[in-house]
Amino acid sequence: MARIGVFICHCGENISATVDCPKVSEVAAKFPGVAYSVDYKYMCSDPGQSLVVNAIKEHKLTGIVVSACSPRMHEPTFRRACAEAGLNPYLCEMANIREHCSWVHEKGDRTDQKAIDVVRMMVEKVKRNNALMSIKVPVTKTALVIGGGVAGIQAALDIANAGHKVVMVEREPSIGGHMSQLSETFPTLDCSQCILTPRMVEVAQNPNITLYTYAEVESVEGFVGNFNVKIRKKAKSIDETLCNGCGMCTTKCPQKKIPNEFELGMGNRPAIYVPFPQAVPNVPVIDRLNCTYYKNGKCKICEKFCQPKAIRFDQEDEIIEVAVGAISICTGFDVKKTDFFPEYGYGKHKDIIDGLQFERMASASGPTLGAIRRPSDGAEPKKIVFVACAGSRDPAKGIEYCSKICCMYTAKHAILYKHKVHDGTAYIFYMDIRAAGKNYDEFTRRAIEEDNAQYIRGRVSSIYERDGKLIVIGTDTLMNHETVEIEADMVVLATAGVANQGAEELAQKLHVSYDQHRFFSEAHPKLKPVETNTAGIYLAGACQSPKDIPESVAAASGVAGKISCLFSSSELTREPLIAFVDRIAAPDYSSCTGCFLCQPVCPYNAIEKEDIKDRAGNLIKSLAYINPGLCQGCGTCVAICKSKSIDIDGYTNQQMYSEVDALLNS
Amino acid sequence: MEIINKILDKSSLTVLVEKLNASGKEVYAPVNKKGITEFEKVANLQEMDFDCIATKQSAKSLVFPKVEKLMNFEKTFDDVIVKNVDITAFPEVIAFGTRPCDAAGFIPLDAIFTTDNVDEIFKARMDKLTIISISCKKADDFCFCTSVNGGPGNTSGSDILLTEMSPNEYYAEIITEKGKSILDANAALFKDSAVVDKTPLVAKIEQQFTEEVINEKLKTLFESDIWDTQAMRCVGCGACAFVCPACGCFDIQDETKGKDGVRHRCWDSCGFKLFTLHTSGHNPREKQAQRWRQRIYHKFSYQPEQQKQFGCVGCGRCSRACPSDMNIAEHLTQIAKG
Amino acid sequence: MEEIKKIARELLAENKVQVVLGFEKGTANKVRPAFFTKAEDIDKLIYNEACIHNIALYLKKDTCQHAKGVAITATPNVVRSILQLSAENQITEEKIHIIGITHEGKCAGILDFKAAEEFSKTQPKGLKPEDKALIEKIQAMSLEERFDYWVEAFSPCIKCYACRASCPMCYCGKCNVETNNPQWIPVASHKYGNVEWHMMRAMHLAGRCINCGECNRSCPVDIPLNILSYMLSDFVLDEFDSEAGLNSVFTSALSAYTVVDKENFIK
Amino acid sequence: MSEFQPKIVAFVCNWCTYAGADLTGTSRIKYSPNVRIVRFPCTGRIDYMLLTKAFASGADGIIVSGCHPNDCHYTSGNFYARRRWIVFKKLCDFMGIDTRRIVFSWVSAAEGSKWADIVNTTNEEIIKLGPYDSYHKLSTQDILE
Repeated sequence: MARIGVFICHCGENISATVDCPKVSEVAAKFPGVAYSVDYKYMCSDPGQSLVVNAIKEHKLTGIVVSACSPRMHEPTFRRACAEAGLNPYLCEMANIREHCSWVHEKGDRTDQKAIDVVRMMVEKVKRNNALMSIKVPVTKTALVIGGGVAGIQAALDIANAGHKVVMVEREPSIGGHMSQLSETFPTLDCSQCILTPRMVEVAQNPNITLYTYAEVESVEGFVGNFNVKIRKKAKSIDETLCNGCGMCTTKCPQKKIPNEFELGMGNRPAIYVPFPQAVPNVPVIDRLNCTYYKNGKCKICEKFCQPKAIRFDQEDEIIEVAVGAISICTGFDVKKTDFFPEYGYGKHKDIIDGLQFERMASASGPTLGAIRRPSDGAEPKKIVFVACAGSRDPAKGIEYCSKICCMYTAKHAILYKHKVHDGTAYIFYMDIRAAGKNYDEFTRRAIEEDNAQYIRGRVSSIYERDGKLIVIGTDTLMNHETVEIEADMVVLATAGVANQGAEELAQKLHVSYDQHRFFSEAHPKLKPVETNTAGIYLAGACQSPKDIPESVAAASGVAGKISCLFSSSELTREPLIAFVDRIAAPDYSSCTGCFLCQPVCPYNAIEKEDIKDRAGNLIKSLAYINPGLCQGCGTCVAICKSKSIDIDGYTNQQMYSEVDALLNS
Repeated sequence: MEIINKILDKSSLTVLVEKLNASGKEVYAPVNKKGITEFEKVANLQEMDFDCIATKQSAKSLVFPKVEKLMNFEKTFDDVIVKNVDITAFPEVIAFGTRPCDAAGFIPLDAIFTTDNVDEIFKARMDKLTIISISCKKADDFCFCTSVNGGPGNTSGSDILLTEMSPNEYYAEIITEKGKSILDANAALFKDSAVVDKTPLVAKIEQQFTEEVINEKLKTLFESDIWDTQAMRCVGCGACAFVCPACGCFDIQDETKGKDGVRHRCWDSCGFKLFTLHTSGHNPREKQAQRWRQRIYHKFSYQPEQQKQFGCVGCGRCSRACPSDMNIAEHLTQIAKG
Repeated sequence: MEEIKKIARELLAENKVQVVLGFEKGTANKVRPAFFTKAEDIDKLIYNEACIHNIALYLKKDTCQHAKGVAITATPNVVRSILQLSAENQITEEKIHIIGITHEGKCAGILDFKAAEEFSKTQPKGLKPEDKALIEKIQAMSLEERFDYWVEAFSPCIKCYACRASCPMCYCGKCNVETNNPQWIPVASHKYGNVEWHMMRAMHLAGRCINCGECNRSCPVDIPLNILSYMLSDFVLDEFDSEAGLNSVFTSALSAYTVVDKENFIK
Repeated sequence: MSEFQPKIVAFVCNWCTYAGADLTGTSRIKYSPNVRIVRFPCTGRIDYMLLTKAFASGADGIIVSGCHPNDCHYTSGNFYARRRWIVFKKLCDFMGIDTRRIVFSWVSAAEGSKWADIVNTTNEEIIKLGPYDSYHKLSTQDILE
């Protein structure tokens, strides 16, 4: 038999000036199951809380209703009071008679009646509350960082420096990502590799970081604090423990004409290679698709020249299992290639390149050693056209968004060009100059004012070749929409930044959501920008949306902060207000029919399949199981379940039904 | 009481129904509404559907409605005030144009509600019910009354049985005191008659088995797999039980609105899984075959044993209503022959 | 017909299936669902235009659950039910051999689920002109008339649950109407209990009903409850471009959304 | 007092509309006391059967309110809810249940004045429609006589 205590707060005069508190208390005392009812000036004050604590003890209350302000304000206060009195804190409910009553209605009978109704409703609810225990989830204090670009590096270093273990997985043979391909960085023009390389080395040397390059995430199971990750370490055909990075193999390899991915096809590499000289780790891999031995069964020249005998032609992919407590996705982005643009010749003109290719060209370690040269004939371009928003902000191309970094790097390209080709002219076609950021606008002004970049506000409708020149046809919207025709030597397209290849597949492995452009989705666009909807999985860098270096680094440090918080305790305590599937005796085991119509509605992928098997291991039934580590308690599955097999603590069917019943059937 | 034999012509019959109505009695008769014939309250004989072999539902709802209020209650702070249904306020009801099988159905139904413990509400309704049946001229493939000790001109259960002699003339057998009181009140409408042989006037229904044989066979069939094979196509609905004149199972349900509430008696069926489901999740009749077996055993073994009364009158309603053509007569024949 | 029998016989003879689900002669002119476990019994297997029961229902019953392989003579409605049951994880493809029968009564051979999907798309739906006419008639009524119409239409309901029991999509072990604590739907078959029950059922079938009309056929008191789900199926198709019974993998209009769903009724 | 005061039940989500109604309070914006608020974690949790239950229990009007699209605390609960409402509303219309009495709205935690507005306009609309007698009668005739 329920023994409910009702505590009506005056809140000074905030409530009592409008609501007749003694009357409400008096009426509430007559509700079935109410054992004690009282009104008091300030329930949340120390004496008020003592009143609650003493009443619980003295009247052996089985639940309390504090009728006062919004539960969003003082629910934790009174739950604590319950706990202090030895009553389960979840046997406390608040009836909101301040924000939802005294402050919004005039004094009078109808307002009193509303207060009474609200109290009755909560009395009926609290009678049906379950005593709940906080959920404790153990935490494995190791983080998985997927992607070794600047965001991954930053996240890994910050987490490792906070004293936690990190496992980093990088798909390419070296970490570094796109930043390692860049020449100089805006708005300071410092050398990208100069600032990145030390950090790459730091990653390799940090004892808390285990680095797997040329590796990919195979599968992820589990939930926050307890993920089991399988990593596929692709065969490098090298014994990494023996390789000393002497480079003899790469020099001797007879295959030399393989387009170099790092140089975006503008240079060549051998079949056994390190992507770039500063690679971390400095261990080559054999590109089996192009290696003579793998193609013809003969060669093995590298093996002959390898002094430490590190070449392993029979090496196989290795699956490594790691247990981690948190995952940071830092898989970065990609850029559209020039072949995406029919109006610019589908990539068939050699002298139309994309921004990333220009970066390599401008880089002192690039294929031209930093000289700006036409790919077609090696001549120095005297007129160069930069096309901003190539593909971005173009719904017709399916990319409605702004790629964000292009305005700045195009300005940088114009400056770099001018520094290298003093007598050259750079034209920039743009839609708007988006230079919001510290020293960013100053930087674009510098390009215009000091380096004489010719900004033309308008888009380029077509580019074609004529007598070895590229004819760029555009409009100048600031000059009466006049057609502009430039006879250029070279064109650089600031192509749209897009989600990285394989992003969708990875999202599915991790059970995190992604948007229509395959960028990973954050849990909340404003308040949870680095979290995903799956607890324990975070996002940093351009895998979320196009970002520049400082933003990526900031997000990465944000993720590291989040993960460090998560790792600050060996157990994770969670509110027990979560959904659960009913269980009954055999032969039904549950009223759940296993239709799994609830599965897609869960924003957290918390609904799993639980197989009920007999002793011989035969499947009897598959049921839905809600992982308490993942459920956040929205209750959408509860309303979708036809057989009412799912319920949610704190808002159970019984509680909600009784509330409605009590409210209306007085 | 000894049966009194009378003759009623059609016009007198019409007058009788009007007079019964005029005397404050509620007259129920088969009425065809949108293609389905059911017992409905009638004011005169024109509304009645004479052609119907059997109404879709039986006449049992006259004494055992699908939902029946047993009592009202009111919760107070620390007590419950109960207000019983006023059984004296029940109306006098005439079931008119019932078939002999319908009338016979009230006997096992009455046995269910009055053996050991008398259900006052049921009894009050039964006491105020008078049954004026009409013998069957026609039968269909589902009729099997002759196999369960009934017949198209059988008098058991009826207070008055009418048999059509010609389109304008009915042979009336006054069987009970209740029947006689109607005769007495309307004596002018009835003409005297000798005993009439009804055999040529009623339908021919072949006997397929006897209840006694079934009863005997069931003694050894409990663990037989015949129930599995028979129940294979059963979908597990309650249509058979709900249209059955002799099924009396019910469920008690309280419904409340605030402090006021009502206790209802609602039809229930042993064909439902929920009928025997325990709170724990255990179900003693887990499979549909077990529920089907229960249906047959209850009617042909338990009821004769406990109430000296078979629980089936051979109206065939269950088989007509069955969505998957479970044919009880066919199944019983199989048992009898097996 | 002979082709159907031949396939069924072979499947049983080769022990690819242990049960063939089909029809046999029933009482008088009726037909009835039947389970054939021996090749020699297949002579009794029939198919004609009276075989309209949606026997996909039995795939969820013990006899079929316990068999390793089940063959089923499947009219378009049955095929749609099978696909929807598969989409809702109730049956698996390995076990089920669909012997397809077109709406014209021709044998379409054995269909795997992929073929069944194609088959389903080409077969007309079971909506009868009189159902459409009734929907239109009700839609033309005033609000009060509609309410009275349904209260009256449901009033003969005796809650025998034949509609539920004959519906292949009503496979819940414990129906919502059977949940108490709280008692969402009154058990009693009074007017209110009936309205709530049929409303709940229509809601639960929204986007899942394959429009076989079995609920109406099996109703002993002839309530036109199939048109509730028909109306909703049409609506769901118009509104969300989603149709039950065409796909063997997960589809359910109400377990999905698009950001551009109708919004004009929300203040 | 003799004039008709409707009973209005509001089913709201915790994160947007409940907080919005709190803001109405802190902003001291007045609205009709005929509304009673029932708090849910998310609009996705709101079972349509509670709506019919509310009518059956004597409500004359219902407000269902949650986060604006894309603002859901749980990202998508309101989208599933919206789809369910679309279907439920259609079914109600077809069955002659008065959907003018069910007001769906999005009220964010910042829209205190919108909440007051929603309540007041709903209240006025329901006063115009009068008590929901037909449904109340249906649901009570077998309990109360």
